[in-house]
Amino acid sequence: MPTTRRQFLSLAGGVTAAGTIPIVTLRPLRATPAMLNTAIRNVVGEAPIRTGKVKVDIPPLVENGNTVPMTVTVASPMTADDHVKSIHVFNEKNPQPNIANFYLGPSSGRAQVATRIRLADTQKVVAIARLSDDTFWQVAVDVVVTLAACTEEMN
Amino acid sequence: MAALINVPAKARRGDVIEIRTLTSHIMETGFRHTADGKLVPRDIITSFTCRYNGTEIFRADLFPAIAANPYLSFFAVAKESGRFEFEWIGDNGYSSTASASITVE
Amino acid sequence: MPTKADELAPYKVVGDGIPQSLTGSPGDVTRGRALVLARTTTCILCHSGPFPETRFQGDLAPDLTGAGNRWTTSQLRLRLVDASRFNAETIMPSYYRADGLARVGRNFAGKPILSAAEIEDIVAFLATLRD
Amino acid sequence: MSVWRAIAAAALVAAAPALAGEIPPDARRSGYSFMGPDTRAMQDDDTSNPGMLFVLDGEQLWGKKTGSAEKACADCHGDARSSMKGVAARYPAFDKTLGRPVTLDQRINLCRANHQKAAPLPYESRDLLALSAFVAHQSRGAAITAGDDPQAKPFVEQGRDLFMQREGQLNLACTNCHDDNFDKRLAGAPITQGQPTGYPLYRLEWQTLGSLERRLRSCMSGVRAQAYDYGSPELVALELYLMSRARGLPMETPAVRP
Repeated sequence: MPTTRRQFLSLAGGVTAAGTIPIVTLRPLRATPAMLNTAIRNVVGEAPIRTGKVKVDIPPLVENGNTVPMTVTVASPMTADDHVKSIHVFNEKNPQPNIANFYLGPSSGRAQVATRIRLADTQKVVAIARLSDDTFWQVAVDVVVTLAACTEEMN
Repeated sequence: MAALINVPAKARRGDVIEIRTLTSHIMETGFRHTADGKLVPRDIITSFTCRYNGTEIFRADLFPAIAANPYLSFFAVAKESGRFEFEWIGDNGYSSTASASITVE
Repeated sequence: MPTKADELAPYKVVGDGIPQSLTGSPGDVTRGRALVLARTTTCILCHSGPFPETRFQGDLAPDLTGAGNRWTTSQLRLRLVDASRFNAETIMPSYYRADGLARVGRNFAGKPILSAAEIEDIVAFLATLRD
Repeated sequence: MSVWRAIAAAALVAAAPALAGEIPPDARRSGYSFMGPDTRAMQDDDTSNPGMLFVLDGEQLWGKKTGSAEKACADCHGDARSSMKGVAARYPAFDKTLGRPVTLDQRINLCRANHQKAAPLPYESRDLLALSAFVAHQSRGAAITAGDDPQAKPFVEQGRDLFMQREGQLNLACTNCHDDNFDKRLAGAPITQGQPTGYPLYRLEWQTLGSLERRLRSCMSGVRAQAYDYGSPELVALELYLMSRARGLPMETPAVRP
């Protein structure tokens, strides 16, 4: 075996079966630039936000906005004296401006997190890192989302 | 309901290792409506925590913009042999846990 | 499902076109452009054209650039109404037809894909597309 | 010429020329080849492939006693890793008792009815998808051979006719896109050949696992046609034709698709 192994674990949990809700519609409800700004200020407060240090990797052309791979990396030595405390990710046009907050520290070793997100349309994604000296650094990326040509509808 | 956990079985002291988790959850946004106009209530995982031998080393707040069956990848410094414990908490009292052990040489 | 084909406005094919407006009046160019770009109208799924703001355009069918040079208004109208008259194998749907179709979905049965007014708006817009 | 050689030669002749408009065997491509690198990566790694969550659930169900017979799948079939290897690559398969082909989902429910004395699992339910994903996963890498059974031939033909049949308000047949226009783009989305190599599969659009029948039904909605019911003879015939059309391609269950 290589150093990586797979652990297949079963979890107990009261989860309803997925896929049983009839097809539904998303009403045109969107975060506004003001809501995005408020969401960011809720995290950052009045502190200045500098551009740099943060990188967001999203495929150049997203094949489906319902599941978009995203990796956020911050340039940091991740030492006790100089590390990333948190990473906050926001979007411009989903119904709600927040995507996720990640809390890490020197025991992370590397300031990089990856997840899969939903993006309702082509839009801007903003990632902000809070460093151990309480400075904030950000990057904004434009993401192009392919819309499905045929959607599943009831007819 | 299942979860997929990927933690190296072995590492050298000081190695930075990648941890990946994938868990079953519909992540219903709370913004969708049924054909007859009813709002489908929100049902998401709101929080994920990873502890390494009891100490929290990574935590995430999740919002409806996280895709169904949440996937998370993050890193940790292999300090000592022991256990990683994972916990997902969500709406409607949702809670689940998993763990994985590591040998550090 | 009863056919409601008789609800369609009558039209007269002359040569390779329909010279008379389906509604009796000319279409609206601005509305026509919006319809061509709307995914639900389906034009843009297969065609591309001089639409710099629209990122995703199809490539199954000819570019619409210069359509107004290539076809007269009368020809454009018949191509939209029933393209299968020119080529039985075409993948272009007949946008103003409600009969001779199989297993049409409940919500669409007995209706043409586009209304007479929508056809006229699109014809009016396509006629403006000149090289 | 020996009898065997004559049969082999006849088989070659029968297999070689594709029908007009059909994709020749060496040009057949899985939907995988139409995807971007990130979606491929998601499928390739079992610990990042969300379809594997369903395979895990299916593995549990395989060993769970159910129905009034108090039997688990494993009680008859043993270790699925050997007993189910290659099985899904032959489905839908002709059932002699019923005199018609049955899908893997229908086979699972026939087993439940006949041997486990259990109620059928609804189409697209998590348990049915999980079980069929677990069974089909045992065929990952196996070449598709569905439709080879001579008794299945009339049903393959029926499926082929349906594939060629124009329908819906948009008056389009499956073949118009998936034989004649693959590699082109419908708006921004590439049109594939429609080779069903990875079902049940995880569609990013659905954010869950789904069956080939669900996919066929959504294509039918796309051309604004009345979709056939789950388990209908038409959908089974279409599924059988599509699998025979994908002959030789390896199974990928659980695949990931946009």
